[in-house]
Amino acid sequence: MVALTALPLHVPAIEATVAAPQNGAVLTFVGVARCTPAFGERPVVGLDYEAYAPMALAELLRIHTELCTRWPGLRLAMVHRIGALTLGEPVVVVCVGTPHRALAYDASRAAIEELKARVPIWKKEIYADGSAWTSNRP
Amino acid sequence: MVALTALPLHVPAIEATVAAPQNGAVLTFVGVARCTPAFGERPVVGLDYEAYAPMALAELLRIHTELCTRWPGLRLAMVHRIGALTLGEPVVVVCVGTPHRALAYDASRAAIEELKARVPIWKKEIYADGSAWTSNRP
Amino acid sequence: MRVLVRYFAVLRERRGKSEGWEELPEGSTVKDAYALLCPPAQLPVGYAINQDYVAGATELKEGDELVFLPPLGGG
Amino acid sequence: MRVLVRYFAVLRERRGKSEGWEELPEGSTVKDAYALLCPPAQLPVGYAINQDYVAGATELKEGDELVFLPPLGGG
Repeated sequence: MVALTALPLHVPAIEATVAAPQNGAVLTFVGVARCTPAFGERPVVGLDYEAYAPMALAELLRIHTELCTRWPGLRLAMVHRIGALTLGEPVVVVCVGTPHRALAYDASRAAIEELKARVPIWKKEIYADGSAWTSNRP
Repeated sequence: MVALTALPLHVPAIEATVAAPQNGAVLTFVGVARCTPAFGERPVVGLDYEAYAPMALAELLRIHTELCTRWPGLRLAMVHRIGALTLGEPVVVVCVGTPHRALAYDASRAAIEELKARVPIWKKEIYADGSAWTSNRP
Repeated sequence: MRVLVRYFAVLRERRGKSEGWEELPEGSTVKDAYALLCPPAQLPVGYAINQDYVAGATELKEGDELVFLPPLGGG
Repeated sequence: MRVLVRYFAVLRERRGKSEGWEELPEGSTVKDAYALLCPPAQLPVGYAINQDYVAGATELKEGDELVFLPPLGGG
Protein backbone atom coordinates (compact mmCIF):
# COMPACT_ATOMS: atom_id res chain seq x y z
CA MET A 1 0.00 0.00 0.00
CA VAL A 2 1.25 3.48 -0.85
CA ALA A 3 -0.38 6.85 -0.29
CA LEU A 4 0.10 10.59 -0.24
CA THR A 5 -2.23 12.51 2.01
CA ALA A 6 -2.84 15.95 3.46
CA LEU A 7 -4.52 14.35 6.48
CA PRO A 8 -2.69 13.45 9.70
CA LEU A 9 -1.11 9.96 9.55
CA HIS A 10 -2.59 7.33 11.85
CA VAL A 11 0.27 4.89 12.41
CA PRO A 12 -1.69 1.88 13.77
CA ALA A 13 -4.00 1.95 10.75
CA ILE A 14 -0.98 1.80 8.46
CA GLU A 15 0.60 -1.02 10.50
CA ALA A 16 -2.62 -3.00 10.22
CA THR A 17 -2.21 -3.15 6.43
CA VAL A 18 0.97 -5.28 6.68
CA ALA A 19 -0.28 -7.88 9.16
CA ALA A 20 -0.24 -11.54 8.07
CA PRO A 21 -0.42 -14.79 10.08
CA GLN A 22 3.04 -15.95 9.02
CA ASN A 23 4.70 -12.62 9.75
CA GLY A 24 6.61 -12.47 13.02
CA ALA A 25 8.10 -9.02 12.58
CA VAL A 26 6.55 -5.63 11.99
CA LEU A 27 8.97 -2.71 11.71
CA THR A 28 7.63 0.81 11.48
CA PHE A 29 9.72 3.84 10.62
CA VAL A 30 8.10 7.18 11.42
CA GLY A 31 9.75 10.38 10.26
CA VAL A 32 8.63 13.15 12.60
CA ALA A 33 8.52 16.92 12.10
CA ARG A 34 11.27 18.17 14.40
CA CYS A 35 12.46 21.49 15.73
CA THR A 36 16.06 21.19 14.53
CA PRO A 37 16.77 22.99 11.22
CA ALA A 38 18.63 21.29 8.37
CA PHE A 39 21.03 24.24 8.27
CA GLY A 40 21.72 27.19 10.50
CA GLU A 41 20.38 27.88 13.93
CA ARG A 42 16.83 29.16 13.55
CA PRO A 43 14.42 26.81 15.32
CA VAL A 44 11.85 25.22 13.04
CA VAL A 45 8.28 26.06 14.06
CA GLY A 46 6.49 24.22 11.26
CA LEU A 47 6.99 22.39 7.98
CA ASP A 48 5.32 22.56 4.60
CA TYR A 49 5.59 19.65 2.16
CA GLU A 50 4.86 19.95 -1.52
CA ALA A 51 4.68 17.01 -3.93
CA TYR A 52 4.54 16.44 -7.66
CA ALA A 53 1.64 14.23 -6.71
CA PRO A 54 1.05 11.94 -9.71
CA MET A 55 4.76 11.21 -10.12
CA ALA A 56 5.26 10.85 -6.36
CA LEU A 57 2.54 8.19 -6.27
CA ALA A 58 3.93 6.50 -9.37
CA GLU A 59 7.42 6.46 -7.85
CA LEU A 60 6.13 5.11 -4.52
CA LEU A 61 4.41 2.30 -6.46
CA ARG A 62 7.58 1.56 -8.43
CA ILE A 63 9.57 1.30 -5.18
CA HIS A 64 6.85 -0.91 -3.68
CA THR A 65 6.95 -3.24 -6.69
CA GLU A 66 10.74 -3.37 -6.76
CA LEU A 67 11.06 -4.27 -3.07
CA CYS A 68 8.21 -6.80 -3.05
CA THR A 69 9.76 -8.47 -6.11
CA ARG A 70 13.18 -8.52 -4.49
CA TRP A 71 11.77 -9.96 -1.23
CA PRO A 72 8.75 -12.19 -1.86
CA GLY A 73 6.52 -12.38 1.19
CA LEU A 74 7.31 -8.81 2.17
CA ARG A 75 4.30 -6.70 3.17
CA LEU A 76 5.07 -3.01 2.71
CA ALA A 77 3.21 0.25 3.32
CA MET A 78 4.60 3.70 2.53
CA VAL A 79 2.61 6.82 3.30
CA HIS A 80 3.80 10.43 3.04
CA ARG A 81 2.07 13.48 4.43
CA ILE A 82 1.88 16.67 2.39
CA GLY A 83 0.86 20.22 3.21
CA ALA A 84 1.41 22.09 6.47
CA LEU A 85 2.59 20.17 9.54
CA THR A 86 3.10 21.11 13.14
CA LEU A 87 6.08 19.84 15.16
CA GLY A 88 5.81 16.28 16.43
CA GLU A 89 3.47 15.14 13.65
CA PRO A 90 4.43 12.14 11.50
CA VAL A 91 5.71 13.15 8.06
CA VAL A 92 6.31 9.71 6.62
CA VAL A 93 5.49 6.18 7.73
CA VAL A 94 7.23 3.14 6.25
CA CYS A 95 5.88 -0.08 7.64
CA VAL A 96 7.02 -3.61 6.76
CA GLY A 97 5.75 -7.00 7.81
CA THR A 98 8.04 -10.01 7.31
CA PRO A 99 8.44 -13.56 8.60
CA HIS A 100 11.77 -12.70 10.30
CA ARG A 101 13.41 -9.59 11.63
CA ALA A 102 16.58 -9.48 9.50
CA LEU A 103 14.50 -8.97 6.38
CA ALA A 104 12.35 -6.38 8.16
CA TYR A 105 15.35 -4.17 8.85
CA ASP A 106 16.81 -4.55 5.36
CA ALA A 107 13.50 -3.88 3.62
CA SER A 108 12.53 -0.94 5.84
CA ARG A 109 15.87 0.76 5.35
CA ALA A 110 15.79 0.19 1.61
CA ALA A 111 12.26 1.59 1.38
CA ILE A 112 12.99 4.84 3.24
CA GLU A 113 16.29 5.38 1.39
CA GLU A 114 14.61 4.90 -1.99
CA LEU A 115 11.73 7.13 -0.96
CA LYS A 116 14.06 9.94 0.07
CA ALA A 117 16.18 9.61 -3.05
CA ARG A 118 13.45 9.24 -5.66
CA VAL A 119 10.01 10.45 -4.63
CA PRO A 120 9.43 14.06 -5.80
CA ILE A 121 8.50 15.77 -2.54
CA TRP A 122 9.95 19.01 -1.24
CA LYS A 123 10.24 20.37 2.27
CA LYS A 124 10.03 23.94 3.41
CA GLU A 125 11.11 24.75 6.94
CA ILE A 126 9.13 27.53 8.59
CA TYR A 127 10.92 29.73 11.14
CA ALA A 128 9.57 32.48 13.35
CA ASP A 129 10.97 35.04 10.86
CA GLY A 130 11.00 33.31 7.50
CA SER A 131 11.28 30.01 5.68
CA ALA A 132 13.63 27.96 3.51
CA TRP A 133 13.46 25.01 1.14
CA THR A 134 15.75 22.27 2.42
CA SER A 135 16.89 19.03 0.85
CA ASN A 136 17.97 15.54 1.84
CA ARG A 137 21.44 16.14 0.39
CA PRO A 138 23.24 18.83 2.37
CA MET B 1 11.97 2.65 29.66
CA VAL B 2 11.91 -1.12 30.07
CA ALA B 3 9.11 -3.40 31.20
CA LEU B 4 7.86 -6.96 31.42
CA THR B 5 4.13 -7.38 31.49
CA ALA B 6 1.40 -10.01 31.32
CA LEU B 7 -0.97 -7.42 29.84
CA PRO B 8 -1.42 -6.84 26.10
CA LEU B 9 1.12 -4.39 24.67
CA HIS B 10 -0.21 -1.05 23.45
CA VAL B 11 2.30 0.06 20.84
CA PRO B 12 1.37 3.79 20.58
CA ALA B 13 1.74 4.17 24.35
CA ILE B 14 5.24 2.73 24.14
CA GLU B 15 6.13 4.93 21.16
CA ALA B 16 5.00 7.98 23.11
CA THR B 17 7.73 7.37 25.68
CA VAL B 18 10.52 8.03 23.15
CA ALA B 19 9.19 11.28 21.67
CA ALA B 20 11.41 14.37 21.91
CA PRO B 21 11.35 17.68 20.00
CA GLN B 22 14.79 17.13 18.45
CA ASN B 23 14.04 13.57 17.35
CA GLY B 24 13.16 13.21 13.68
CA ALA B 25 13.01 9.41 13.60
CA VAL B 26 10.98 6.89 15.55
CA LEU B 27 11.56 3.24 14.68
CA THR B 28 9.40 0.57 16.26
CA PHE B 29 10.09 -3.13 16.06
CA VAL B 30 7.16 -5.35 17.00
CA GLY B 31 7.67 -9.09 17.35
CA VAL B 32 4.31 -10.75 16.72
CA ALA B 33 3.02 -14.20 17.73
CA ARG B 34 2.86 -16.07 14.45
CA CYS B 35 1.44 -19.36 13.22
CA THR B 36 4.70 -20.74 11.81
CA PRO B 37 6.52 -23.16 14.16
CA ALA B 38 10.26 -22.84 14.90
CA PHE B 39 10.70 -26.51 13.94
CA GLY B 40 8.53 -29.11 12.29
CA GLU B 41 5.20 -28.63 10.62
CA ARG B 42 2.58 -28.39 13.33
CA PRO B 43 0.83 -25.01 13.13
CA VAL B 44 1.23 -22.87 16.23
CA VAL B 45 -2.10 -22.01 17.85
CA GLY B 46 -0.76 -20.07 20.82
CA LEU B 47 2.39 -19.12 22.70
CA ASP B 48 3.35 -19.13 26.35
CA TYR B 49 6.24 -16.98 27.56
CA GLU B 50 7.99 -17.50 30.88
CA ALA B 51 10.59 -15.17 32.34
CA TYR B 52 13.08 -15.17 35.17
CA ALA B 53 11.48 -11.85 35.93
CA PRO B 54 13.91 -10.02 38.23
CA MET B 55 16.91 -10.94 36.10
CA ALA B 56 15.03 -10.25 32.86
CA LEU B 57 14.26 -6.73 34.09
CA ALA B 58 17.84 -6.26 35.31
CA GLU B 59 19.18 -7.41 31.95
CA LEU B 60 16.79 -5.14 30.03
CA LEU B 61 18.02 -2.24 32.13
CA ARG B 62 21.65 -3.17 31.51
CA ILE B 63 21.02 -3.24 27.75
CA HIS B 64 19.18 0.08 27.99
CA THR B 65 22.08 1.67 29.85
CA GLU B 66 24.70 0.24 27.48
CA LEU B 67 22.94 1.48 24.35
CA CYS B 68 22.08 4.93 25.74
CA THR B 69 25.71 5.32 26.83
CA ARG B 70 26.98 4.24 23.41
CA TRP B 71 24.58 6.61 21.59
CA PRO B 72 23.89 9.75 23.66
CA GLY B 73 20.55 11.29 22.72
CA LEU B 74 18.98 7.90 22.02
CA ARG B 75 15.52 7.39 23.48
CA LEU B 76 14.82 3.69 23.94
CA ALA B 77 11.88 1.62 25.17
CA MET B 78 11.90 -2.19 25.42
CA VAL B 79 8.81 -4.05 26.58
CA HIS B 80 8.28 -7.82 26.59
CA ARG B 81 5.02 -9.63 27.10
CA ILE B 82 4.89 -12.76 29.28
CA GLY B 83 2.25 -15.42 29.85
CA ALA B 84 -0.21 -16.82 27.33
CA LEU B 85 -0.61 -15.09 23.95
CA THR B 86 -2.92 -15.59 21.03
CA LEU B 87 -1.71 -15.34 17.42
CA GLY B 88 -1.24 -11.84 16.08
CA GLU B 89 -0.57 -10.29 19.47
CA PRO B 90 2.65 -8.31 20.02
CA VAL B 91 5.27 -10.27 21.97
CA VAL B 92 7.97 -7.66 22.17
CA VAL B 93 8.18 -3.96 21.31
CA VAL B 94 11.49 -2.17 20.84
CA CYS B 95 11.04 1.50 20.14
CA VAL B 96 13.77 4.07 19.53
CA GLY B 97 13.66 7.81 19.02
CA THR B 98 16.70 9.50 17.48
CA PRO B 99 17.62 12.72 15.69
CA HIS B 100 18.38 10.85 12.43
CA ARG B 101 17.35 7.57 10.88
CA ALA B 102 20.74 5.86 10.52
CA LEU B 103 21.13 5.77 14.28
CA ALA B 104 17.54 4.60 14.69
CA TYR B 105 18.17 1.49 12.60
CA ASP B 106 21.49 0.70 14.27
CA ALA B 107 20.14 1.17 17.79
CA SER B 108 16.90 -0.73 17.17
CA ARG B 109 18.71 -3.70 15.68
CA ALA B 110 21.27 -3.74 18.50
CA ALA B 111 18.52 -3.60 21.12
CA ILE B 112 16.50 -6.52 19.74
CA GLU B 113 19.61 -8.64 19.16
CA GLU B 114 20.85 -8.04 22.71
CA LEU B 115 17.39 -8.72 24.10
CA LYS B 116 17.12 -12.03 22.30
CA ALA B 117 20.62 -13.10 23.27
CA ARG B 118 20.63 -12.05 26.91
CA VAL B 119 17.21 -11.57 28.49
CA PRO B 120 16.10 -14.74 30.32
CA ILE B 121 12.74 -15.40 28.70
CA TRP B 122 11.55 -18.72 27.32
CA LYS B 123 8.96 -19.51 24.67
CA LYS B 124 6.64 -22.48 24.49
CA GLU B 125 4.79 -23.09 21.26
CA ILE B 126 1.31 -24.53 21.69
CA TYR B 127 -0.02 -26.86 18.98
CA ALA B 128 -3.44 -28.44 18.59
CA ASP B 129 -2.00 -31.67 19.99
CA GLY B 130 0.86 -30.66 22.27
CA SER B 131 3.56 -28.07 22.94
CA ALA B 132 7.31 -27.55 22.77
CA TRP B 133 9.91 -25.18 24.21
CA THR B 134 11.73 -23.45 21.38
CA SER B 135 14.79 -21.26 21.35
CA ASN B 136 16.29 -18.41 19.36
CA ARG B 137 19.25 -20.59 18.35
CA PRO B 138 18.06 -23.47 16.17
CA MET C 1 7.04 22.68 -30.19
CA ARG C 2 5.02 23.19 -27.04
CA VAL C 3 5.50 21.33 -23.78
CA LEU C 4 3.65 21.58 -20.47
CA VAL C 5 6.12 22.53 -17.76
CA ARG C 6 5.26 22.21 -14.07
CA TYR C 7 7.27 24.05 -11.45
CA PHE C 8 7.67 22.97 -7.83
CA ALA C 9 9.07 24.31 -4.60
CA VAL C 10 11.85 26.86 -5.09
CA LEU C 11 11.43 26.82 -8.89
CA ARG C 12 7.71 27.50 -8.55
CA GLU C 13 8.48 30.49 -6.38
CA ARG C 14 11.22 31.78 -8.70
CA ARG C 15 9.01 31.41 -11.76
CA GLY C 16 5.97 32.80 -9.98
CA LYS C 17 3.74 30.06 -11.41
CA SER C 18 3.17 26.36 -10.95
CA GLU C 19 2.71 25.40 -14.59
CA GLY C 20 2.61 26.69 -18.12
CA TRP C 21 2.78 25.67 -21.79
CA GLU C 22 6.18 26.73 -23.10
CA GLU C 23 7.31 27.11 -26.72
CA LEU C 24 10.69 25.43 -27.35
CA PRO C 25 12.84 24.94 -30.47
CA GLU C 26 12.43 21.56 -32.20
CA GLY C 27 15.03 19.04 -30.95
CA SER C 28 15.40 20.70 -27.54
CA THR C 29 16.64 18.46 -24.75
CA VAL C 30 15.31 18.76 -21.20
CA LYS C 31 18.63 20.36 -20.25
CA ASP C 32 18.21 22.92 -23.01
CA ALA C 33 14.72 23.65 -21.72
CA TYR C 34 16.00 24.17 -18.20
CA ALA C 35 18.68 26.63 -19.33
CA LEU C 36 16.11 28.49 -21.38
CA LEU C 37 13.27 28.60 -18.87
CA CYS C 38 15.09 28.90 -15.55
CA PRO C 39 18.19 31.05 -16.08
CA PRO C 40 20.74 31.31 -14.56
CA ALA C 41 19.94 27.76 -13.45
CA GLN C 42 22.59 27.35 -10.78
CA LEU C 43 20.36 24.96 -8.91
CA PRO C 44 21.19 21.34 -9.74
CA VAL C 45 18.01 19.59 -10.79
CA GLY C 46 16.73 16.25 -11.98
CA TYR C 47 14.36 15.89 -14.90
CA ALA C 48 11.10 14.08 -15.46
CA ILE C 49 9.04 13.67 -18.61
CA ASN C 50 5.50 12.37 -18.22
CA GLN C 51 6.16 11.43 -14.58
CA ASP C 52 9.28 9.38 -15.20
CA TYR C 53 12.90 10.28 -14.56
CA VAL C 54 14.92 11.04 -17.68
CA ALA C 55 18.50 12.08 -18.41
CA GLY C 56 19.31 15.68 -19.27
CA ALA C 57 20.12 14.75 -22.88
CA THR C 58 16.63 13.39 -23.53
CA GLU C 59 14.89 15.13 -26.44
CA LEU C 60 11.47 16.60 -25.83
CA LYS C 61 8.40 15.91 -27.96
CA GLU C 62 5.34 18.02 -28.61
CA GLY C 63 2.88 17.73 -25.72
CA ASP C 64 5.32 16.30 -23.18
CA GLU C 65 4.82 17.12 -19.51
CA LEU C 66 8.22 18.31 -18.30
CA VAL C 67 9.25 18.84 -14.69
CA PHE C 68 12.52 20.11 -13.28
CA LEU C 69 13.13 18.48 -9.90
CA PRO C 70 15.01 20.58 -7.33
CA PRO C 71 16.84 18.61 -4.61
CA LEU C 72 14.24 16.41 -2.90
CA GLY C 73 13.17 16.82 0.69
CA GLY C 74 10.70 14.00 1.30
CA GLY C 75 10.92 11.52 4.15
CA MET D 1 26.41 -25.28 51.78
CA ARG D 2 22.90 -24.39 50.70
CA VAL D 3 21.90 -22.42 47.62
CA LEU D 4 18.49 -21.39 46.31
CA VAL D 5 18.01 -22.84 42.86
CA ARG D 6 15.25 -21.64 40.53
CA TYR D 7 14.17 -23.70 37.55
CA PHE D 8 12.59 -22.34 34.38
CA ALA D 9 10.93 -23.66 31.26
CA VAL D 10 12.03 -27.16 30.28
CA LEU D 11 14.17 -27.55 33.41
CA ARG D 12 11.22 -26.58 35.63
CA GLU D 13 9.13 -29.23 33.96
CA ARG D 14 11.87 -31.87 34.22
CA ARG D 15 12.49 -31.11 37.88
CA GLY D 16 8.81 -30.82 38.65
CA LYS D 17 9.37 -27.67 40.70
CA SER D 18 10.20 -24.03 40.16
CA GLU D 19 12.60 -23.54 43.05
CA GLY D 20 14.23 -25.21 46.00
CA TRP D 21 17.07 -24.90 48.51
CA GLU D 22 19.70 -27.45 47.53
CA GLU D 23 22.59 -28.79 49.62
CA LEU D 24 25.89 -28.80 47.72
CA PRO D 25 29.49 -29.70 48.64
CA GLU D 26 31.70 -26.76 49.66
CA GLY D 27 33.64 -25.39 46.69
CA SER D 28 31.07 -26.50 44.13
CA THR D 29 31.03 -24.57 40.88
CA VAL D 30 27.81 -23.75 39.06
CA LYS D 31 28.74 -26.40 36.51
CA ASP D 32 29.15 -28.97 39.30
CA ALA D 33 25.74 -27.99 40.62
CA TYR D 34 24.15 -28.43 37.22
CA ALA D 35 25.62 -31.92 36.77
CA LEU D 36 24.46 -32.86 40.25
CA LEU D 37 20.96 -31.40 40.14
CA CYS D 38 19.92 -31.90 36.51
CA PRO D 39 21.44 -35.20 35.31
CA PRO D 40 22.04 -36.25 32.63
CA ALA D 41 22.25 -32.54 31.70
CA GLN D 42 22.49 -32.88 27.94
CA LEU D 43 20.80 -29.52 27.55
CA PRO D 44 23.37 -26.74 27.06
CA VAL D 45 22.66 -24.01 29.59
CA GLY D 46 23.92 -20.65 30.75
CA TYR D 47 24.36 -19.81 34.42
CA ALA D 48 23.30 -16.92 36.62
CA ILE D 49 24.10 -16.20 40.25
CA ASN D 50 22.04 -13.54 41.96
CA GLN D 51 20.56 -12.41 38.62
CA ASP D 52 23.85 -11.94 36.84
CA TYR D 53 25.47 -14.12 34.19
CA VAL D 54 28.48 -16.11 35.43
CA ALA D 55 30.87 -18.63 33.88
CA GLY D 56 30.46 -22.34 34.59
CA ALA D 57 33.64 -22.39 36.68
CA THR D 58 32.31 -19.82 39.18
CA GLU D 59 32.28 -21.12 42.75
CA LEU D 60 29.06 -20.94 44.69
CA LYS D 61 28.65 -19.38 48.11
CA GLU D 62 26.18 -20.14 50.90
CA GLY D 63 22.86 -18.41 50.20
CA ASP D 64 23.46 -17.74 46.48
CA GLU D 65 20.48 -17.71 44.13
CA LEU D 66 21.46 -20.00 41.27
CA VAL D 67 19.66 -20.33 37.96
CA PHE D 68 20.40 -22.60 35.02
CA LEU D 69 19.33 -20.89 31.81
CA PRO D 70 18.08 -23.13 29.00
CA PRO D 71 18.35 -21.70 25.46
CA LEU D 72 16.48 -18.40 25.45
CA GLY D 73 13.32 -17.77 23.45
CA GLY D 74 12.47 -14.14 24.13
CA GLY D 75 11.85 -11.55 21.44
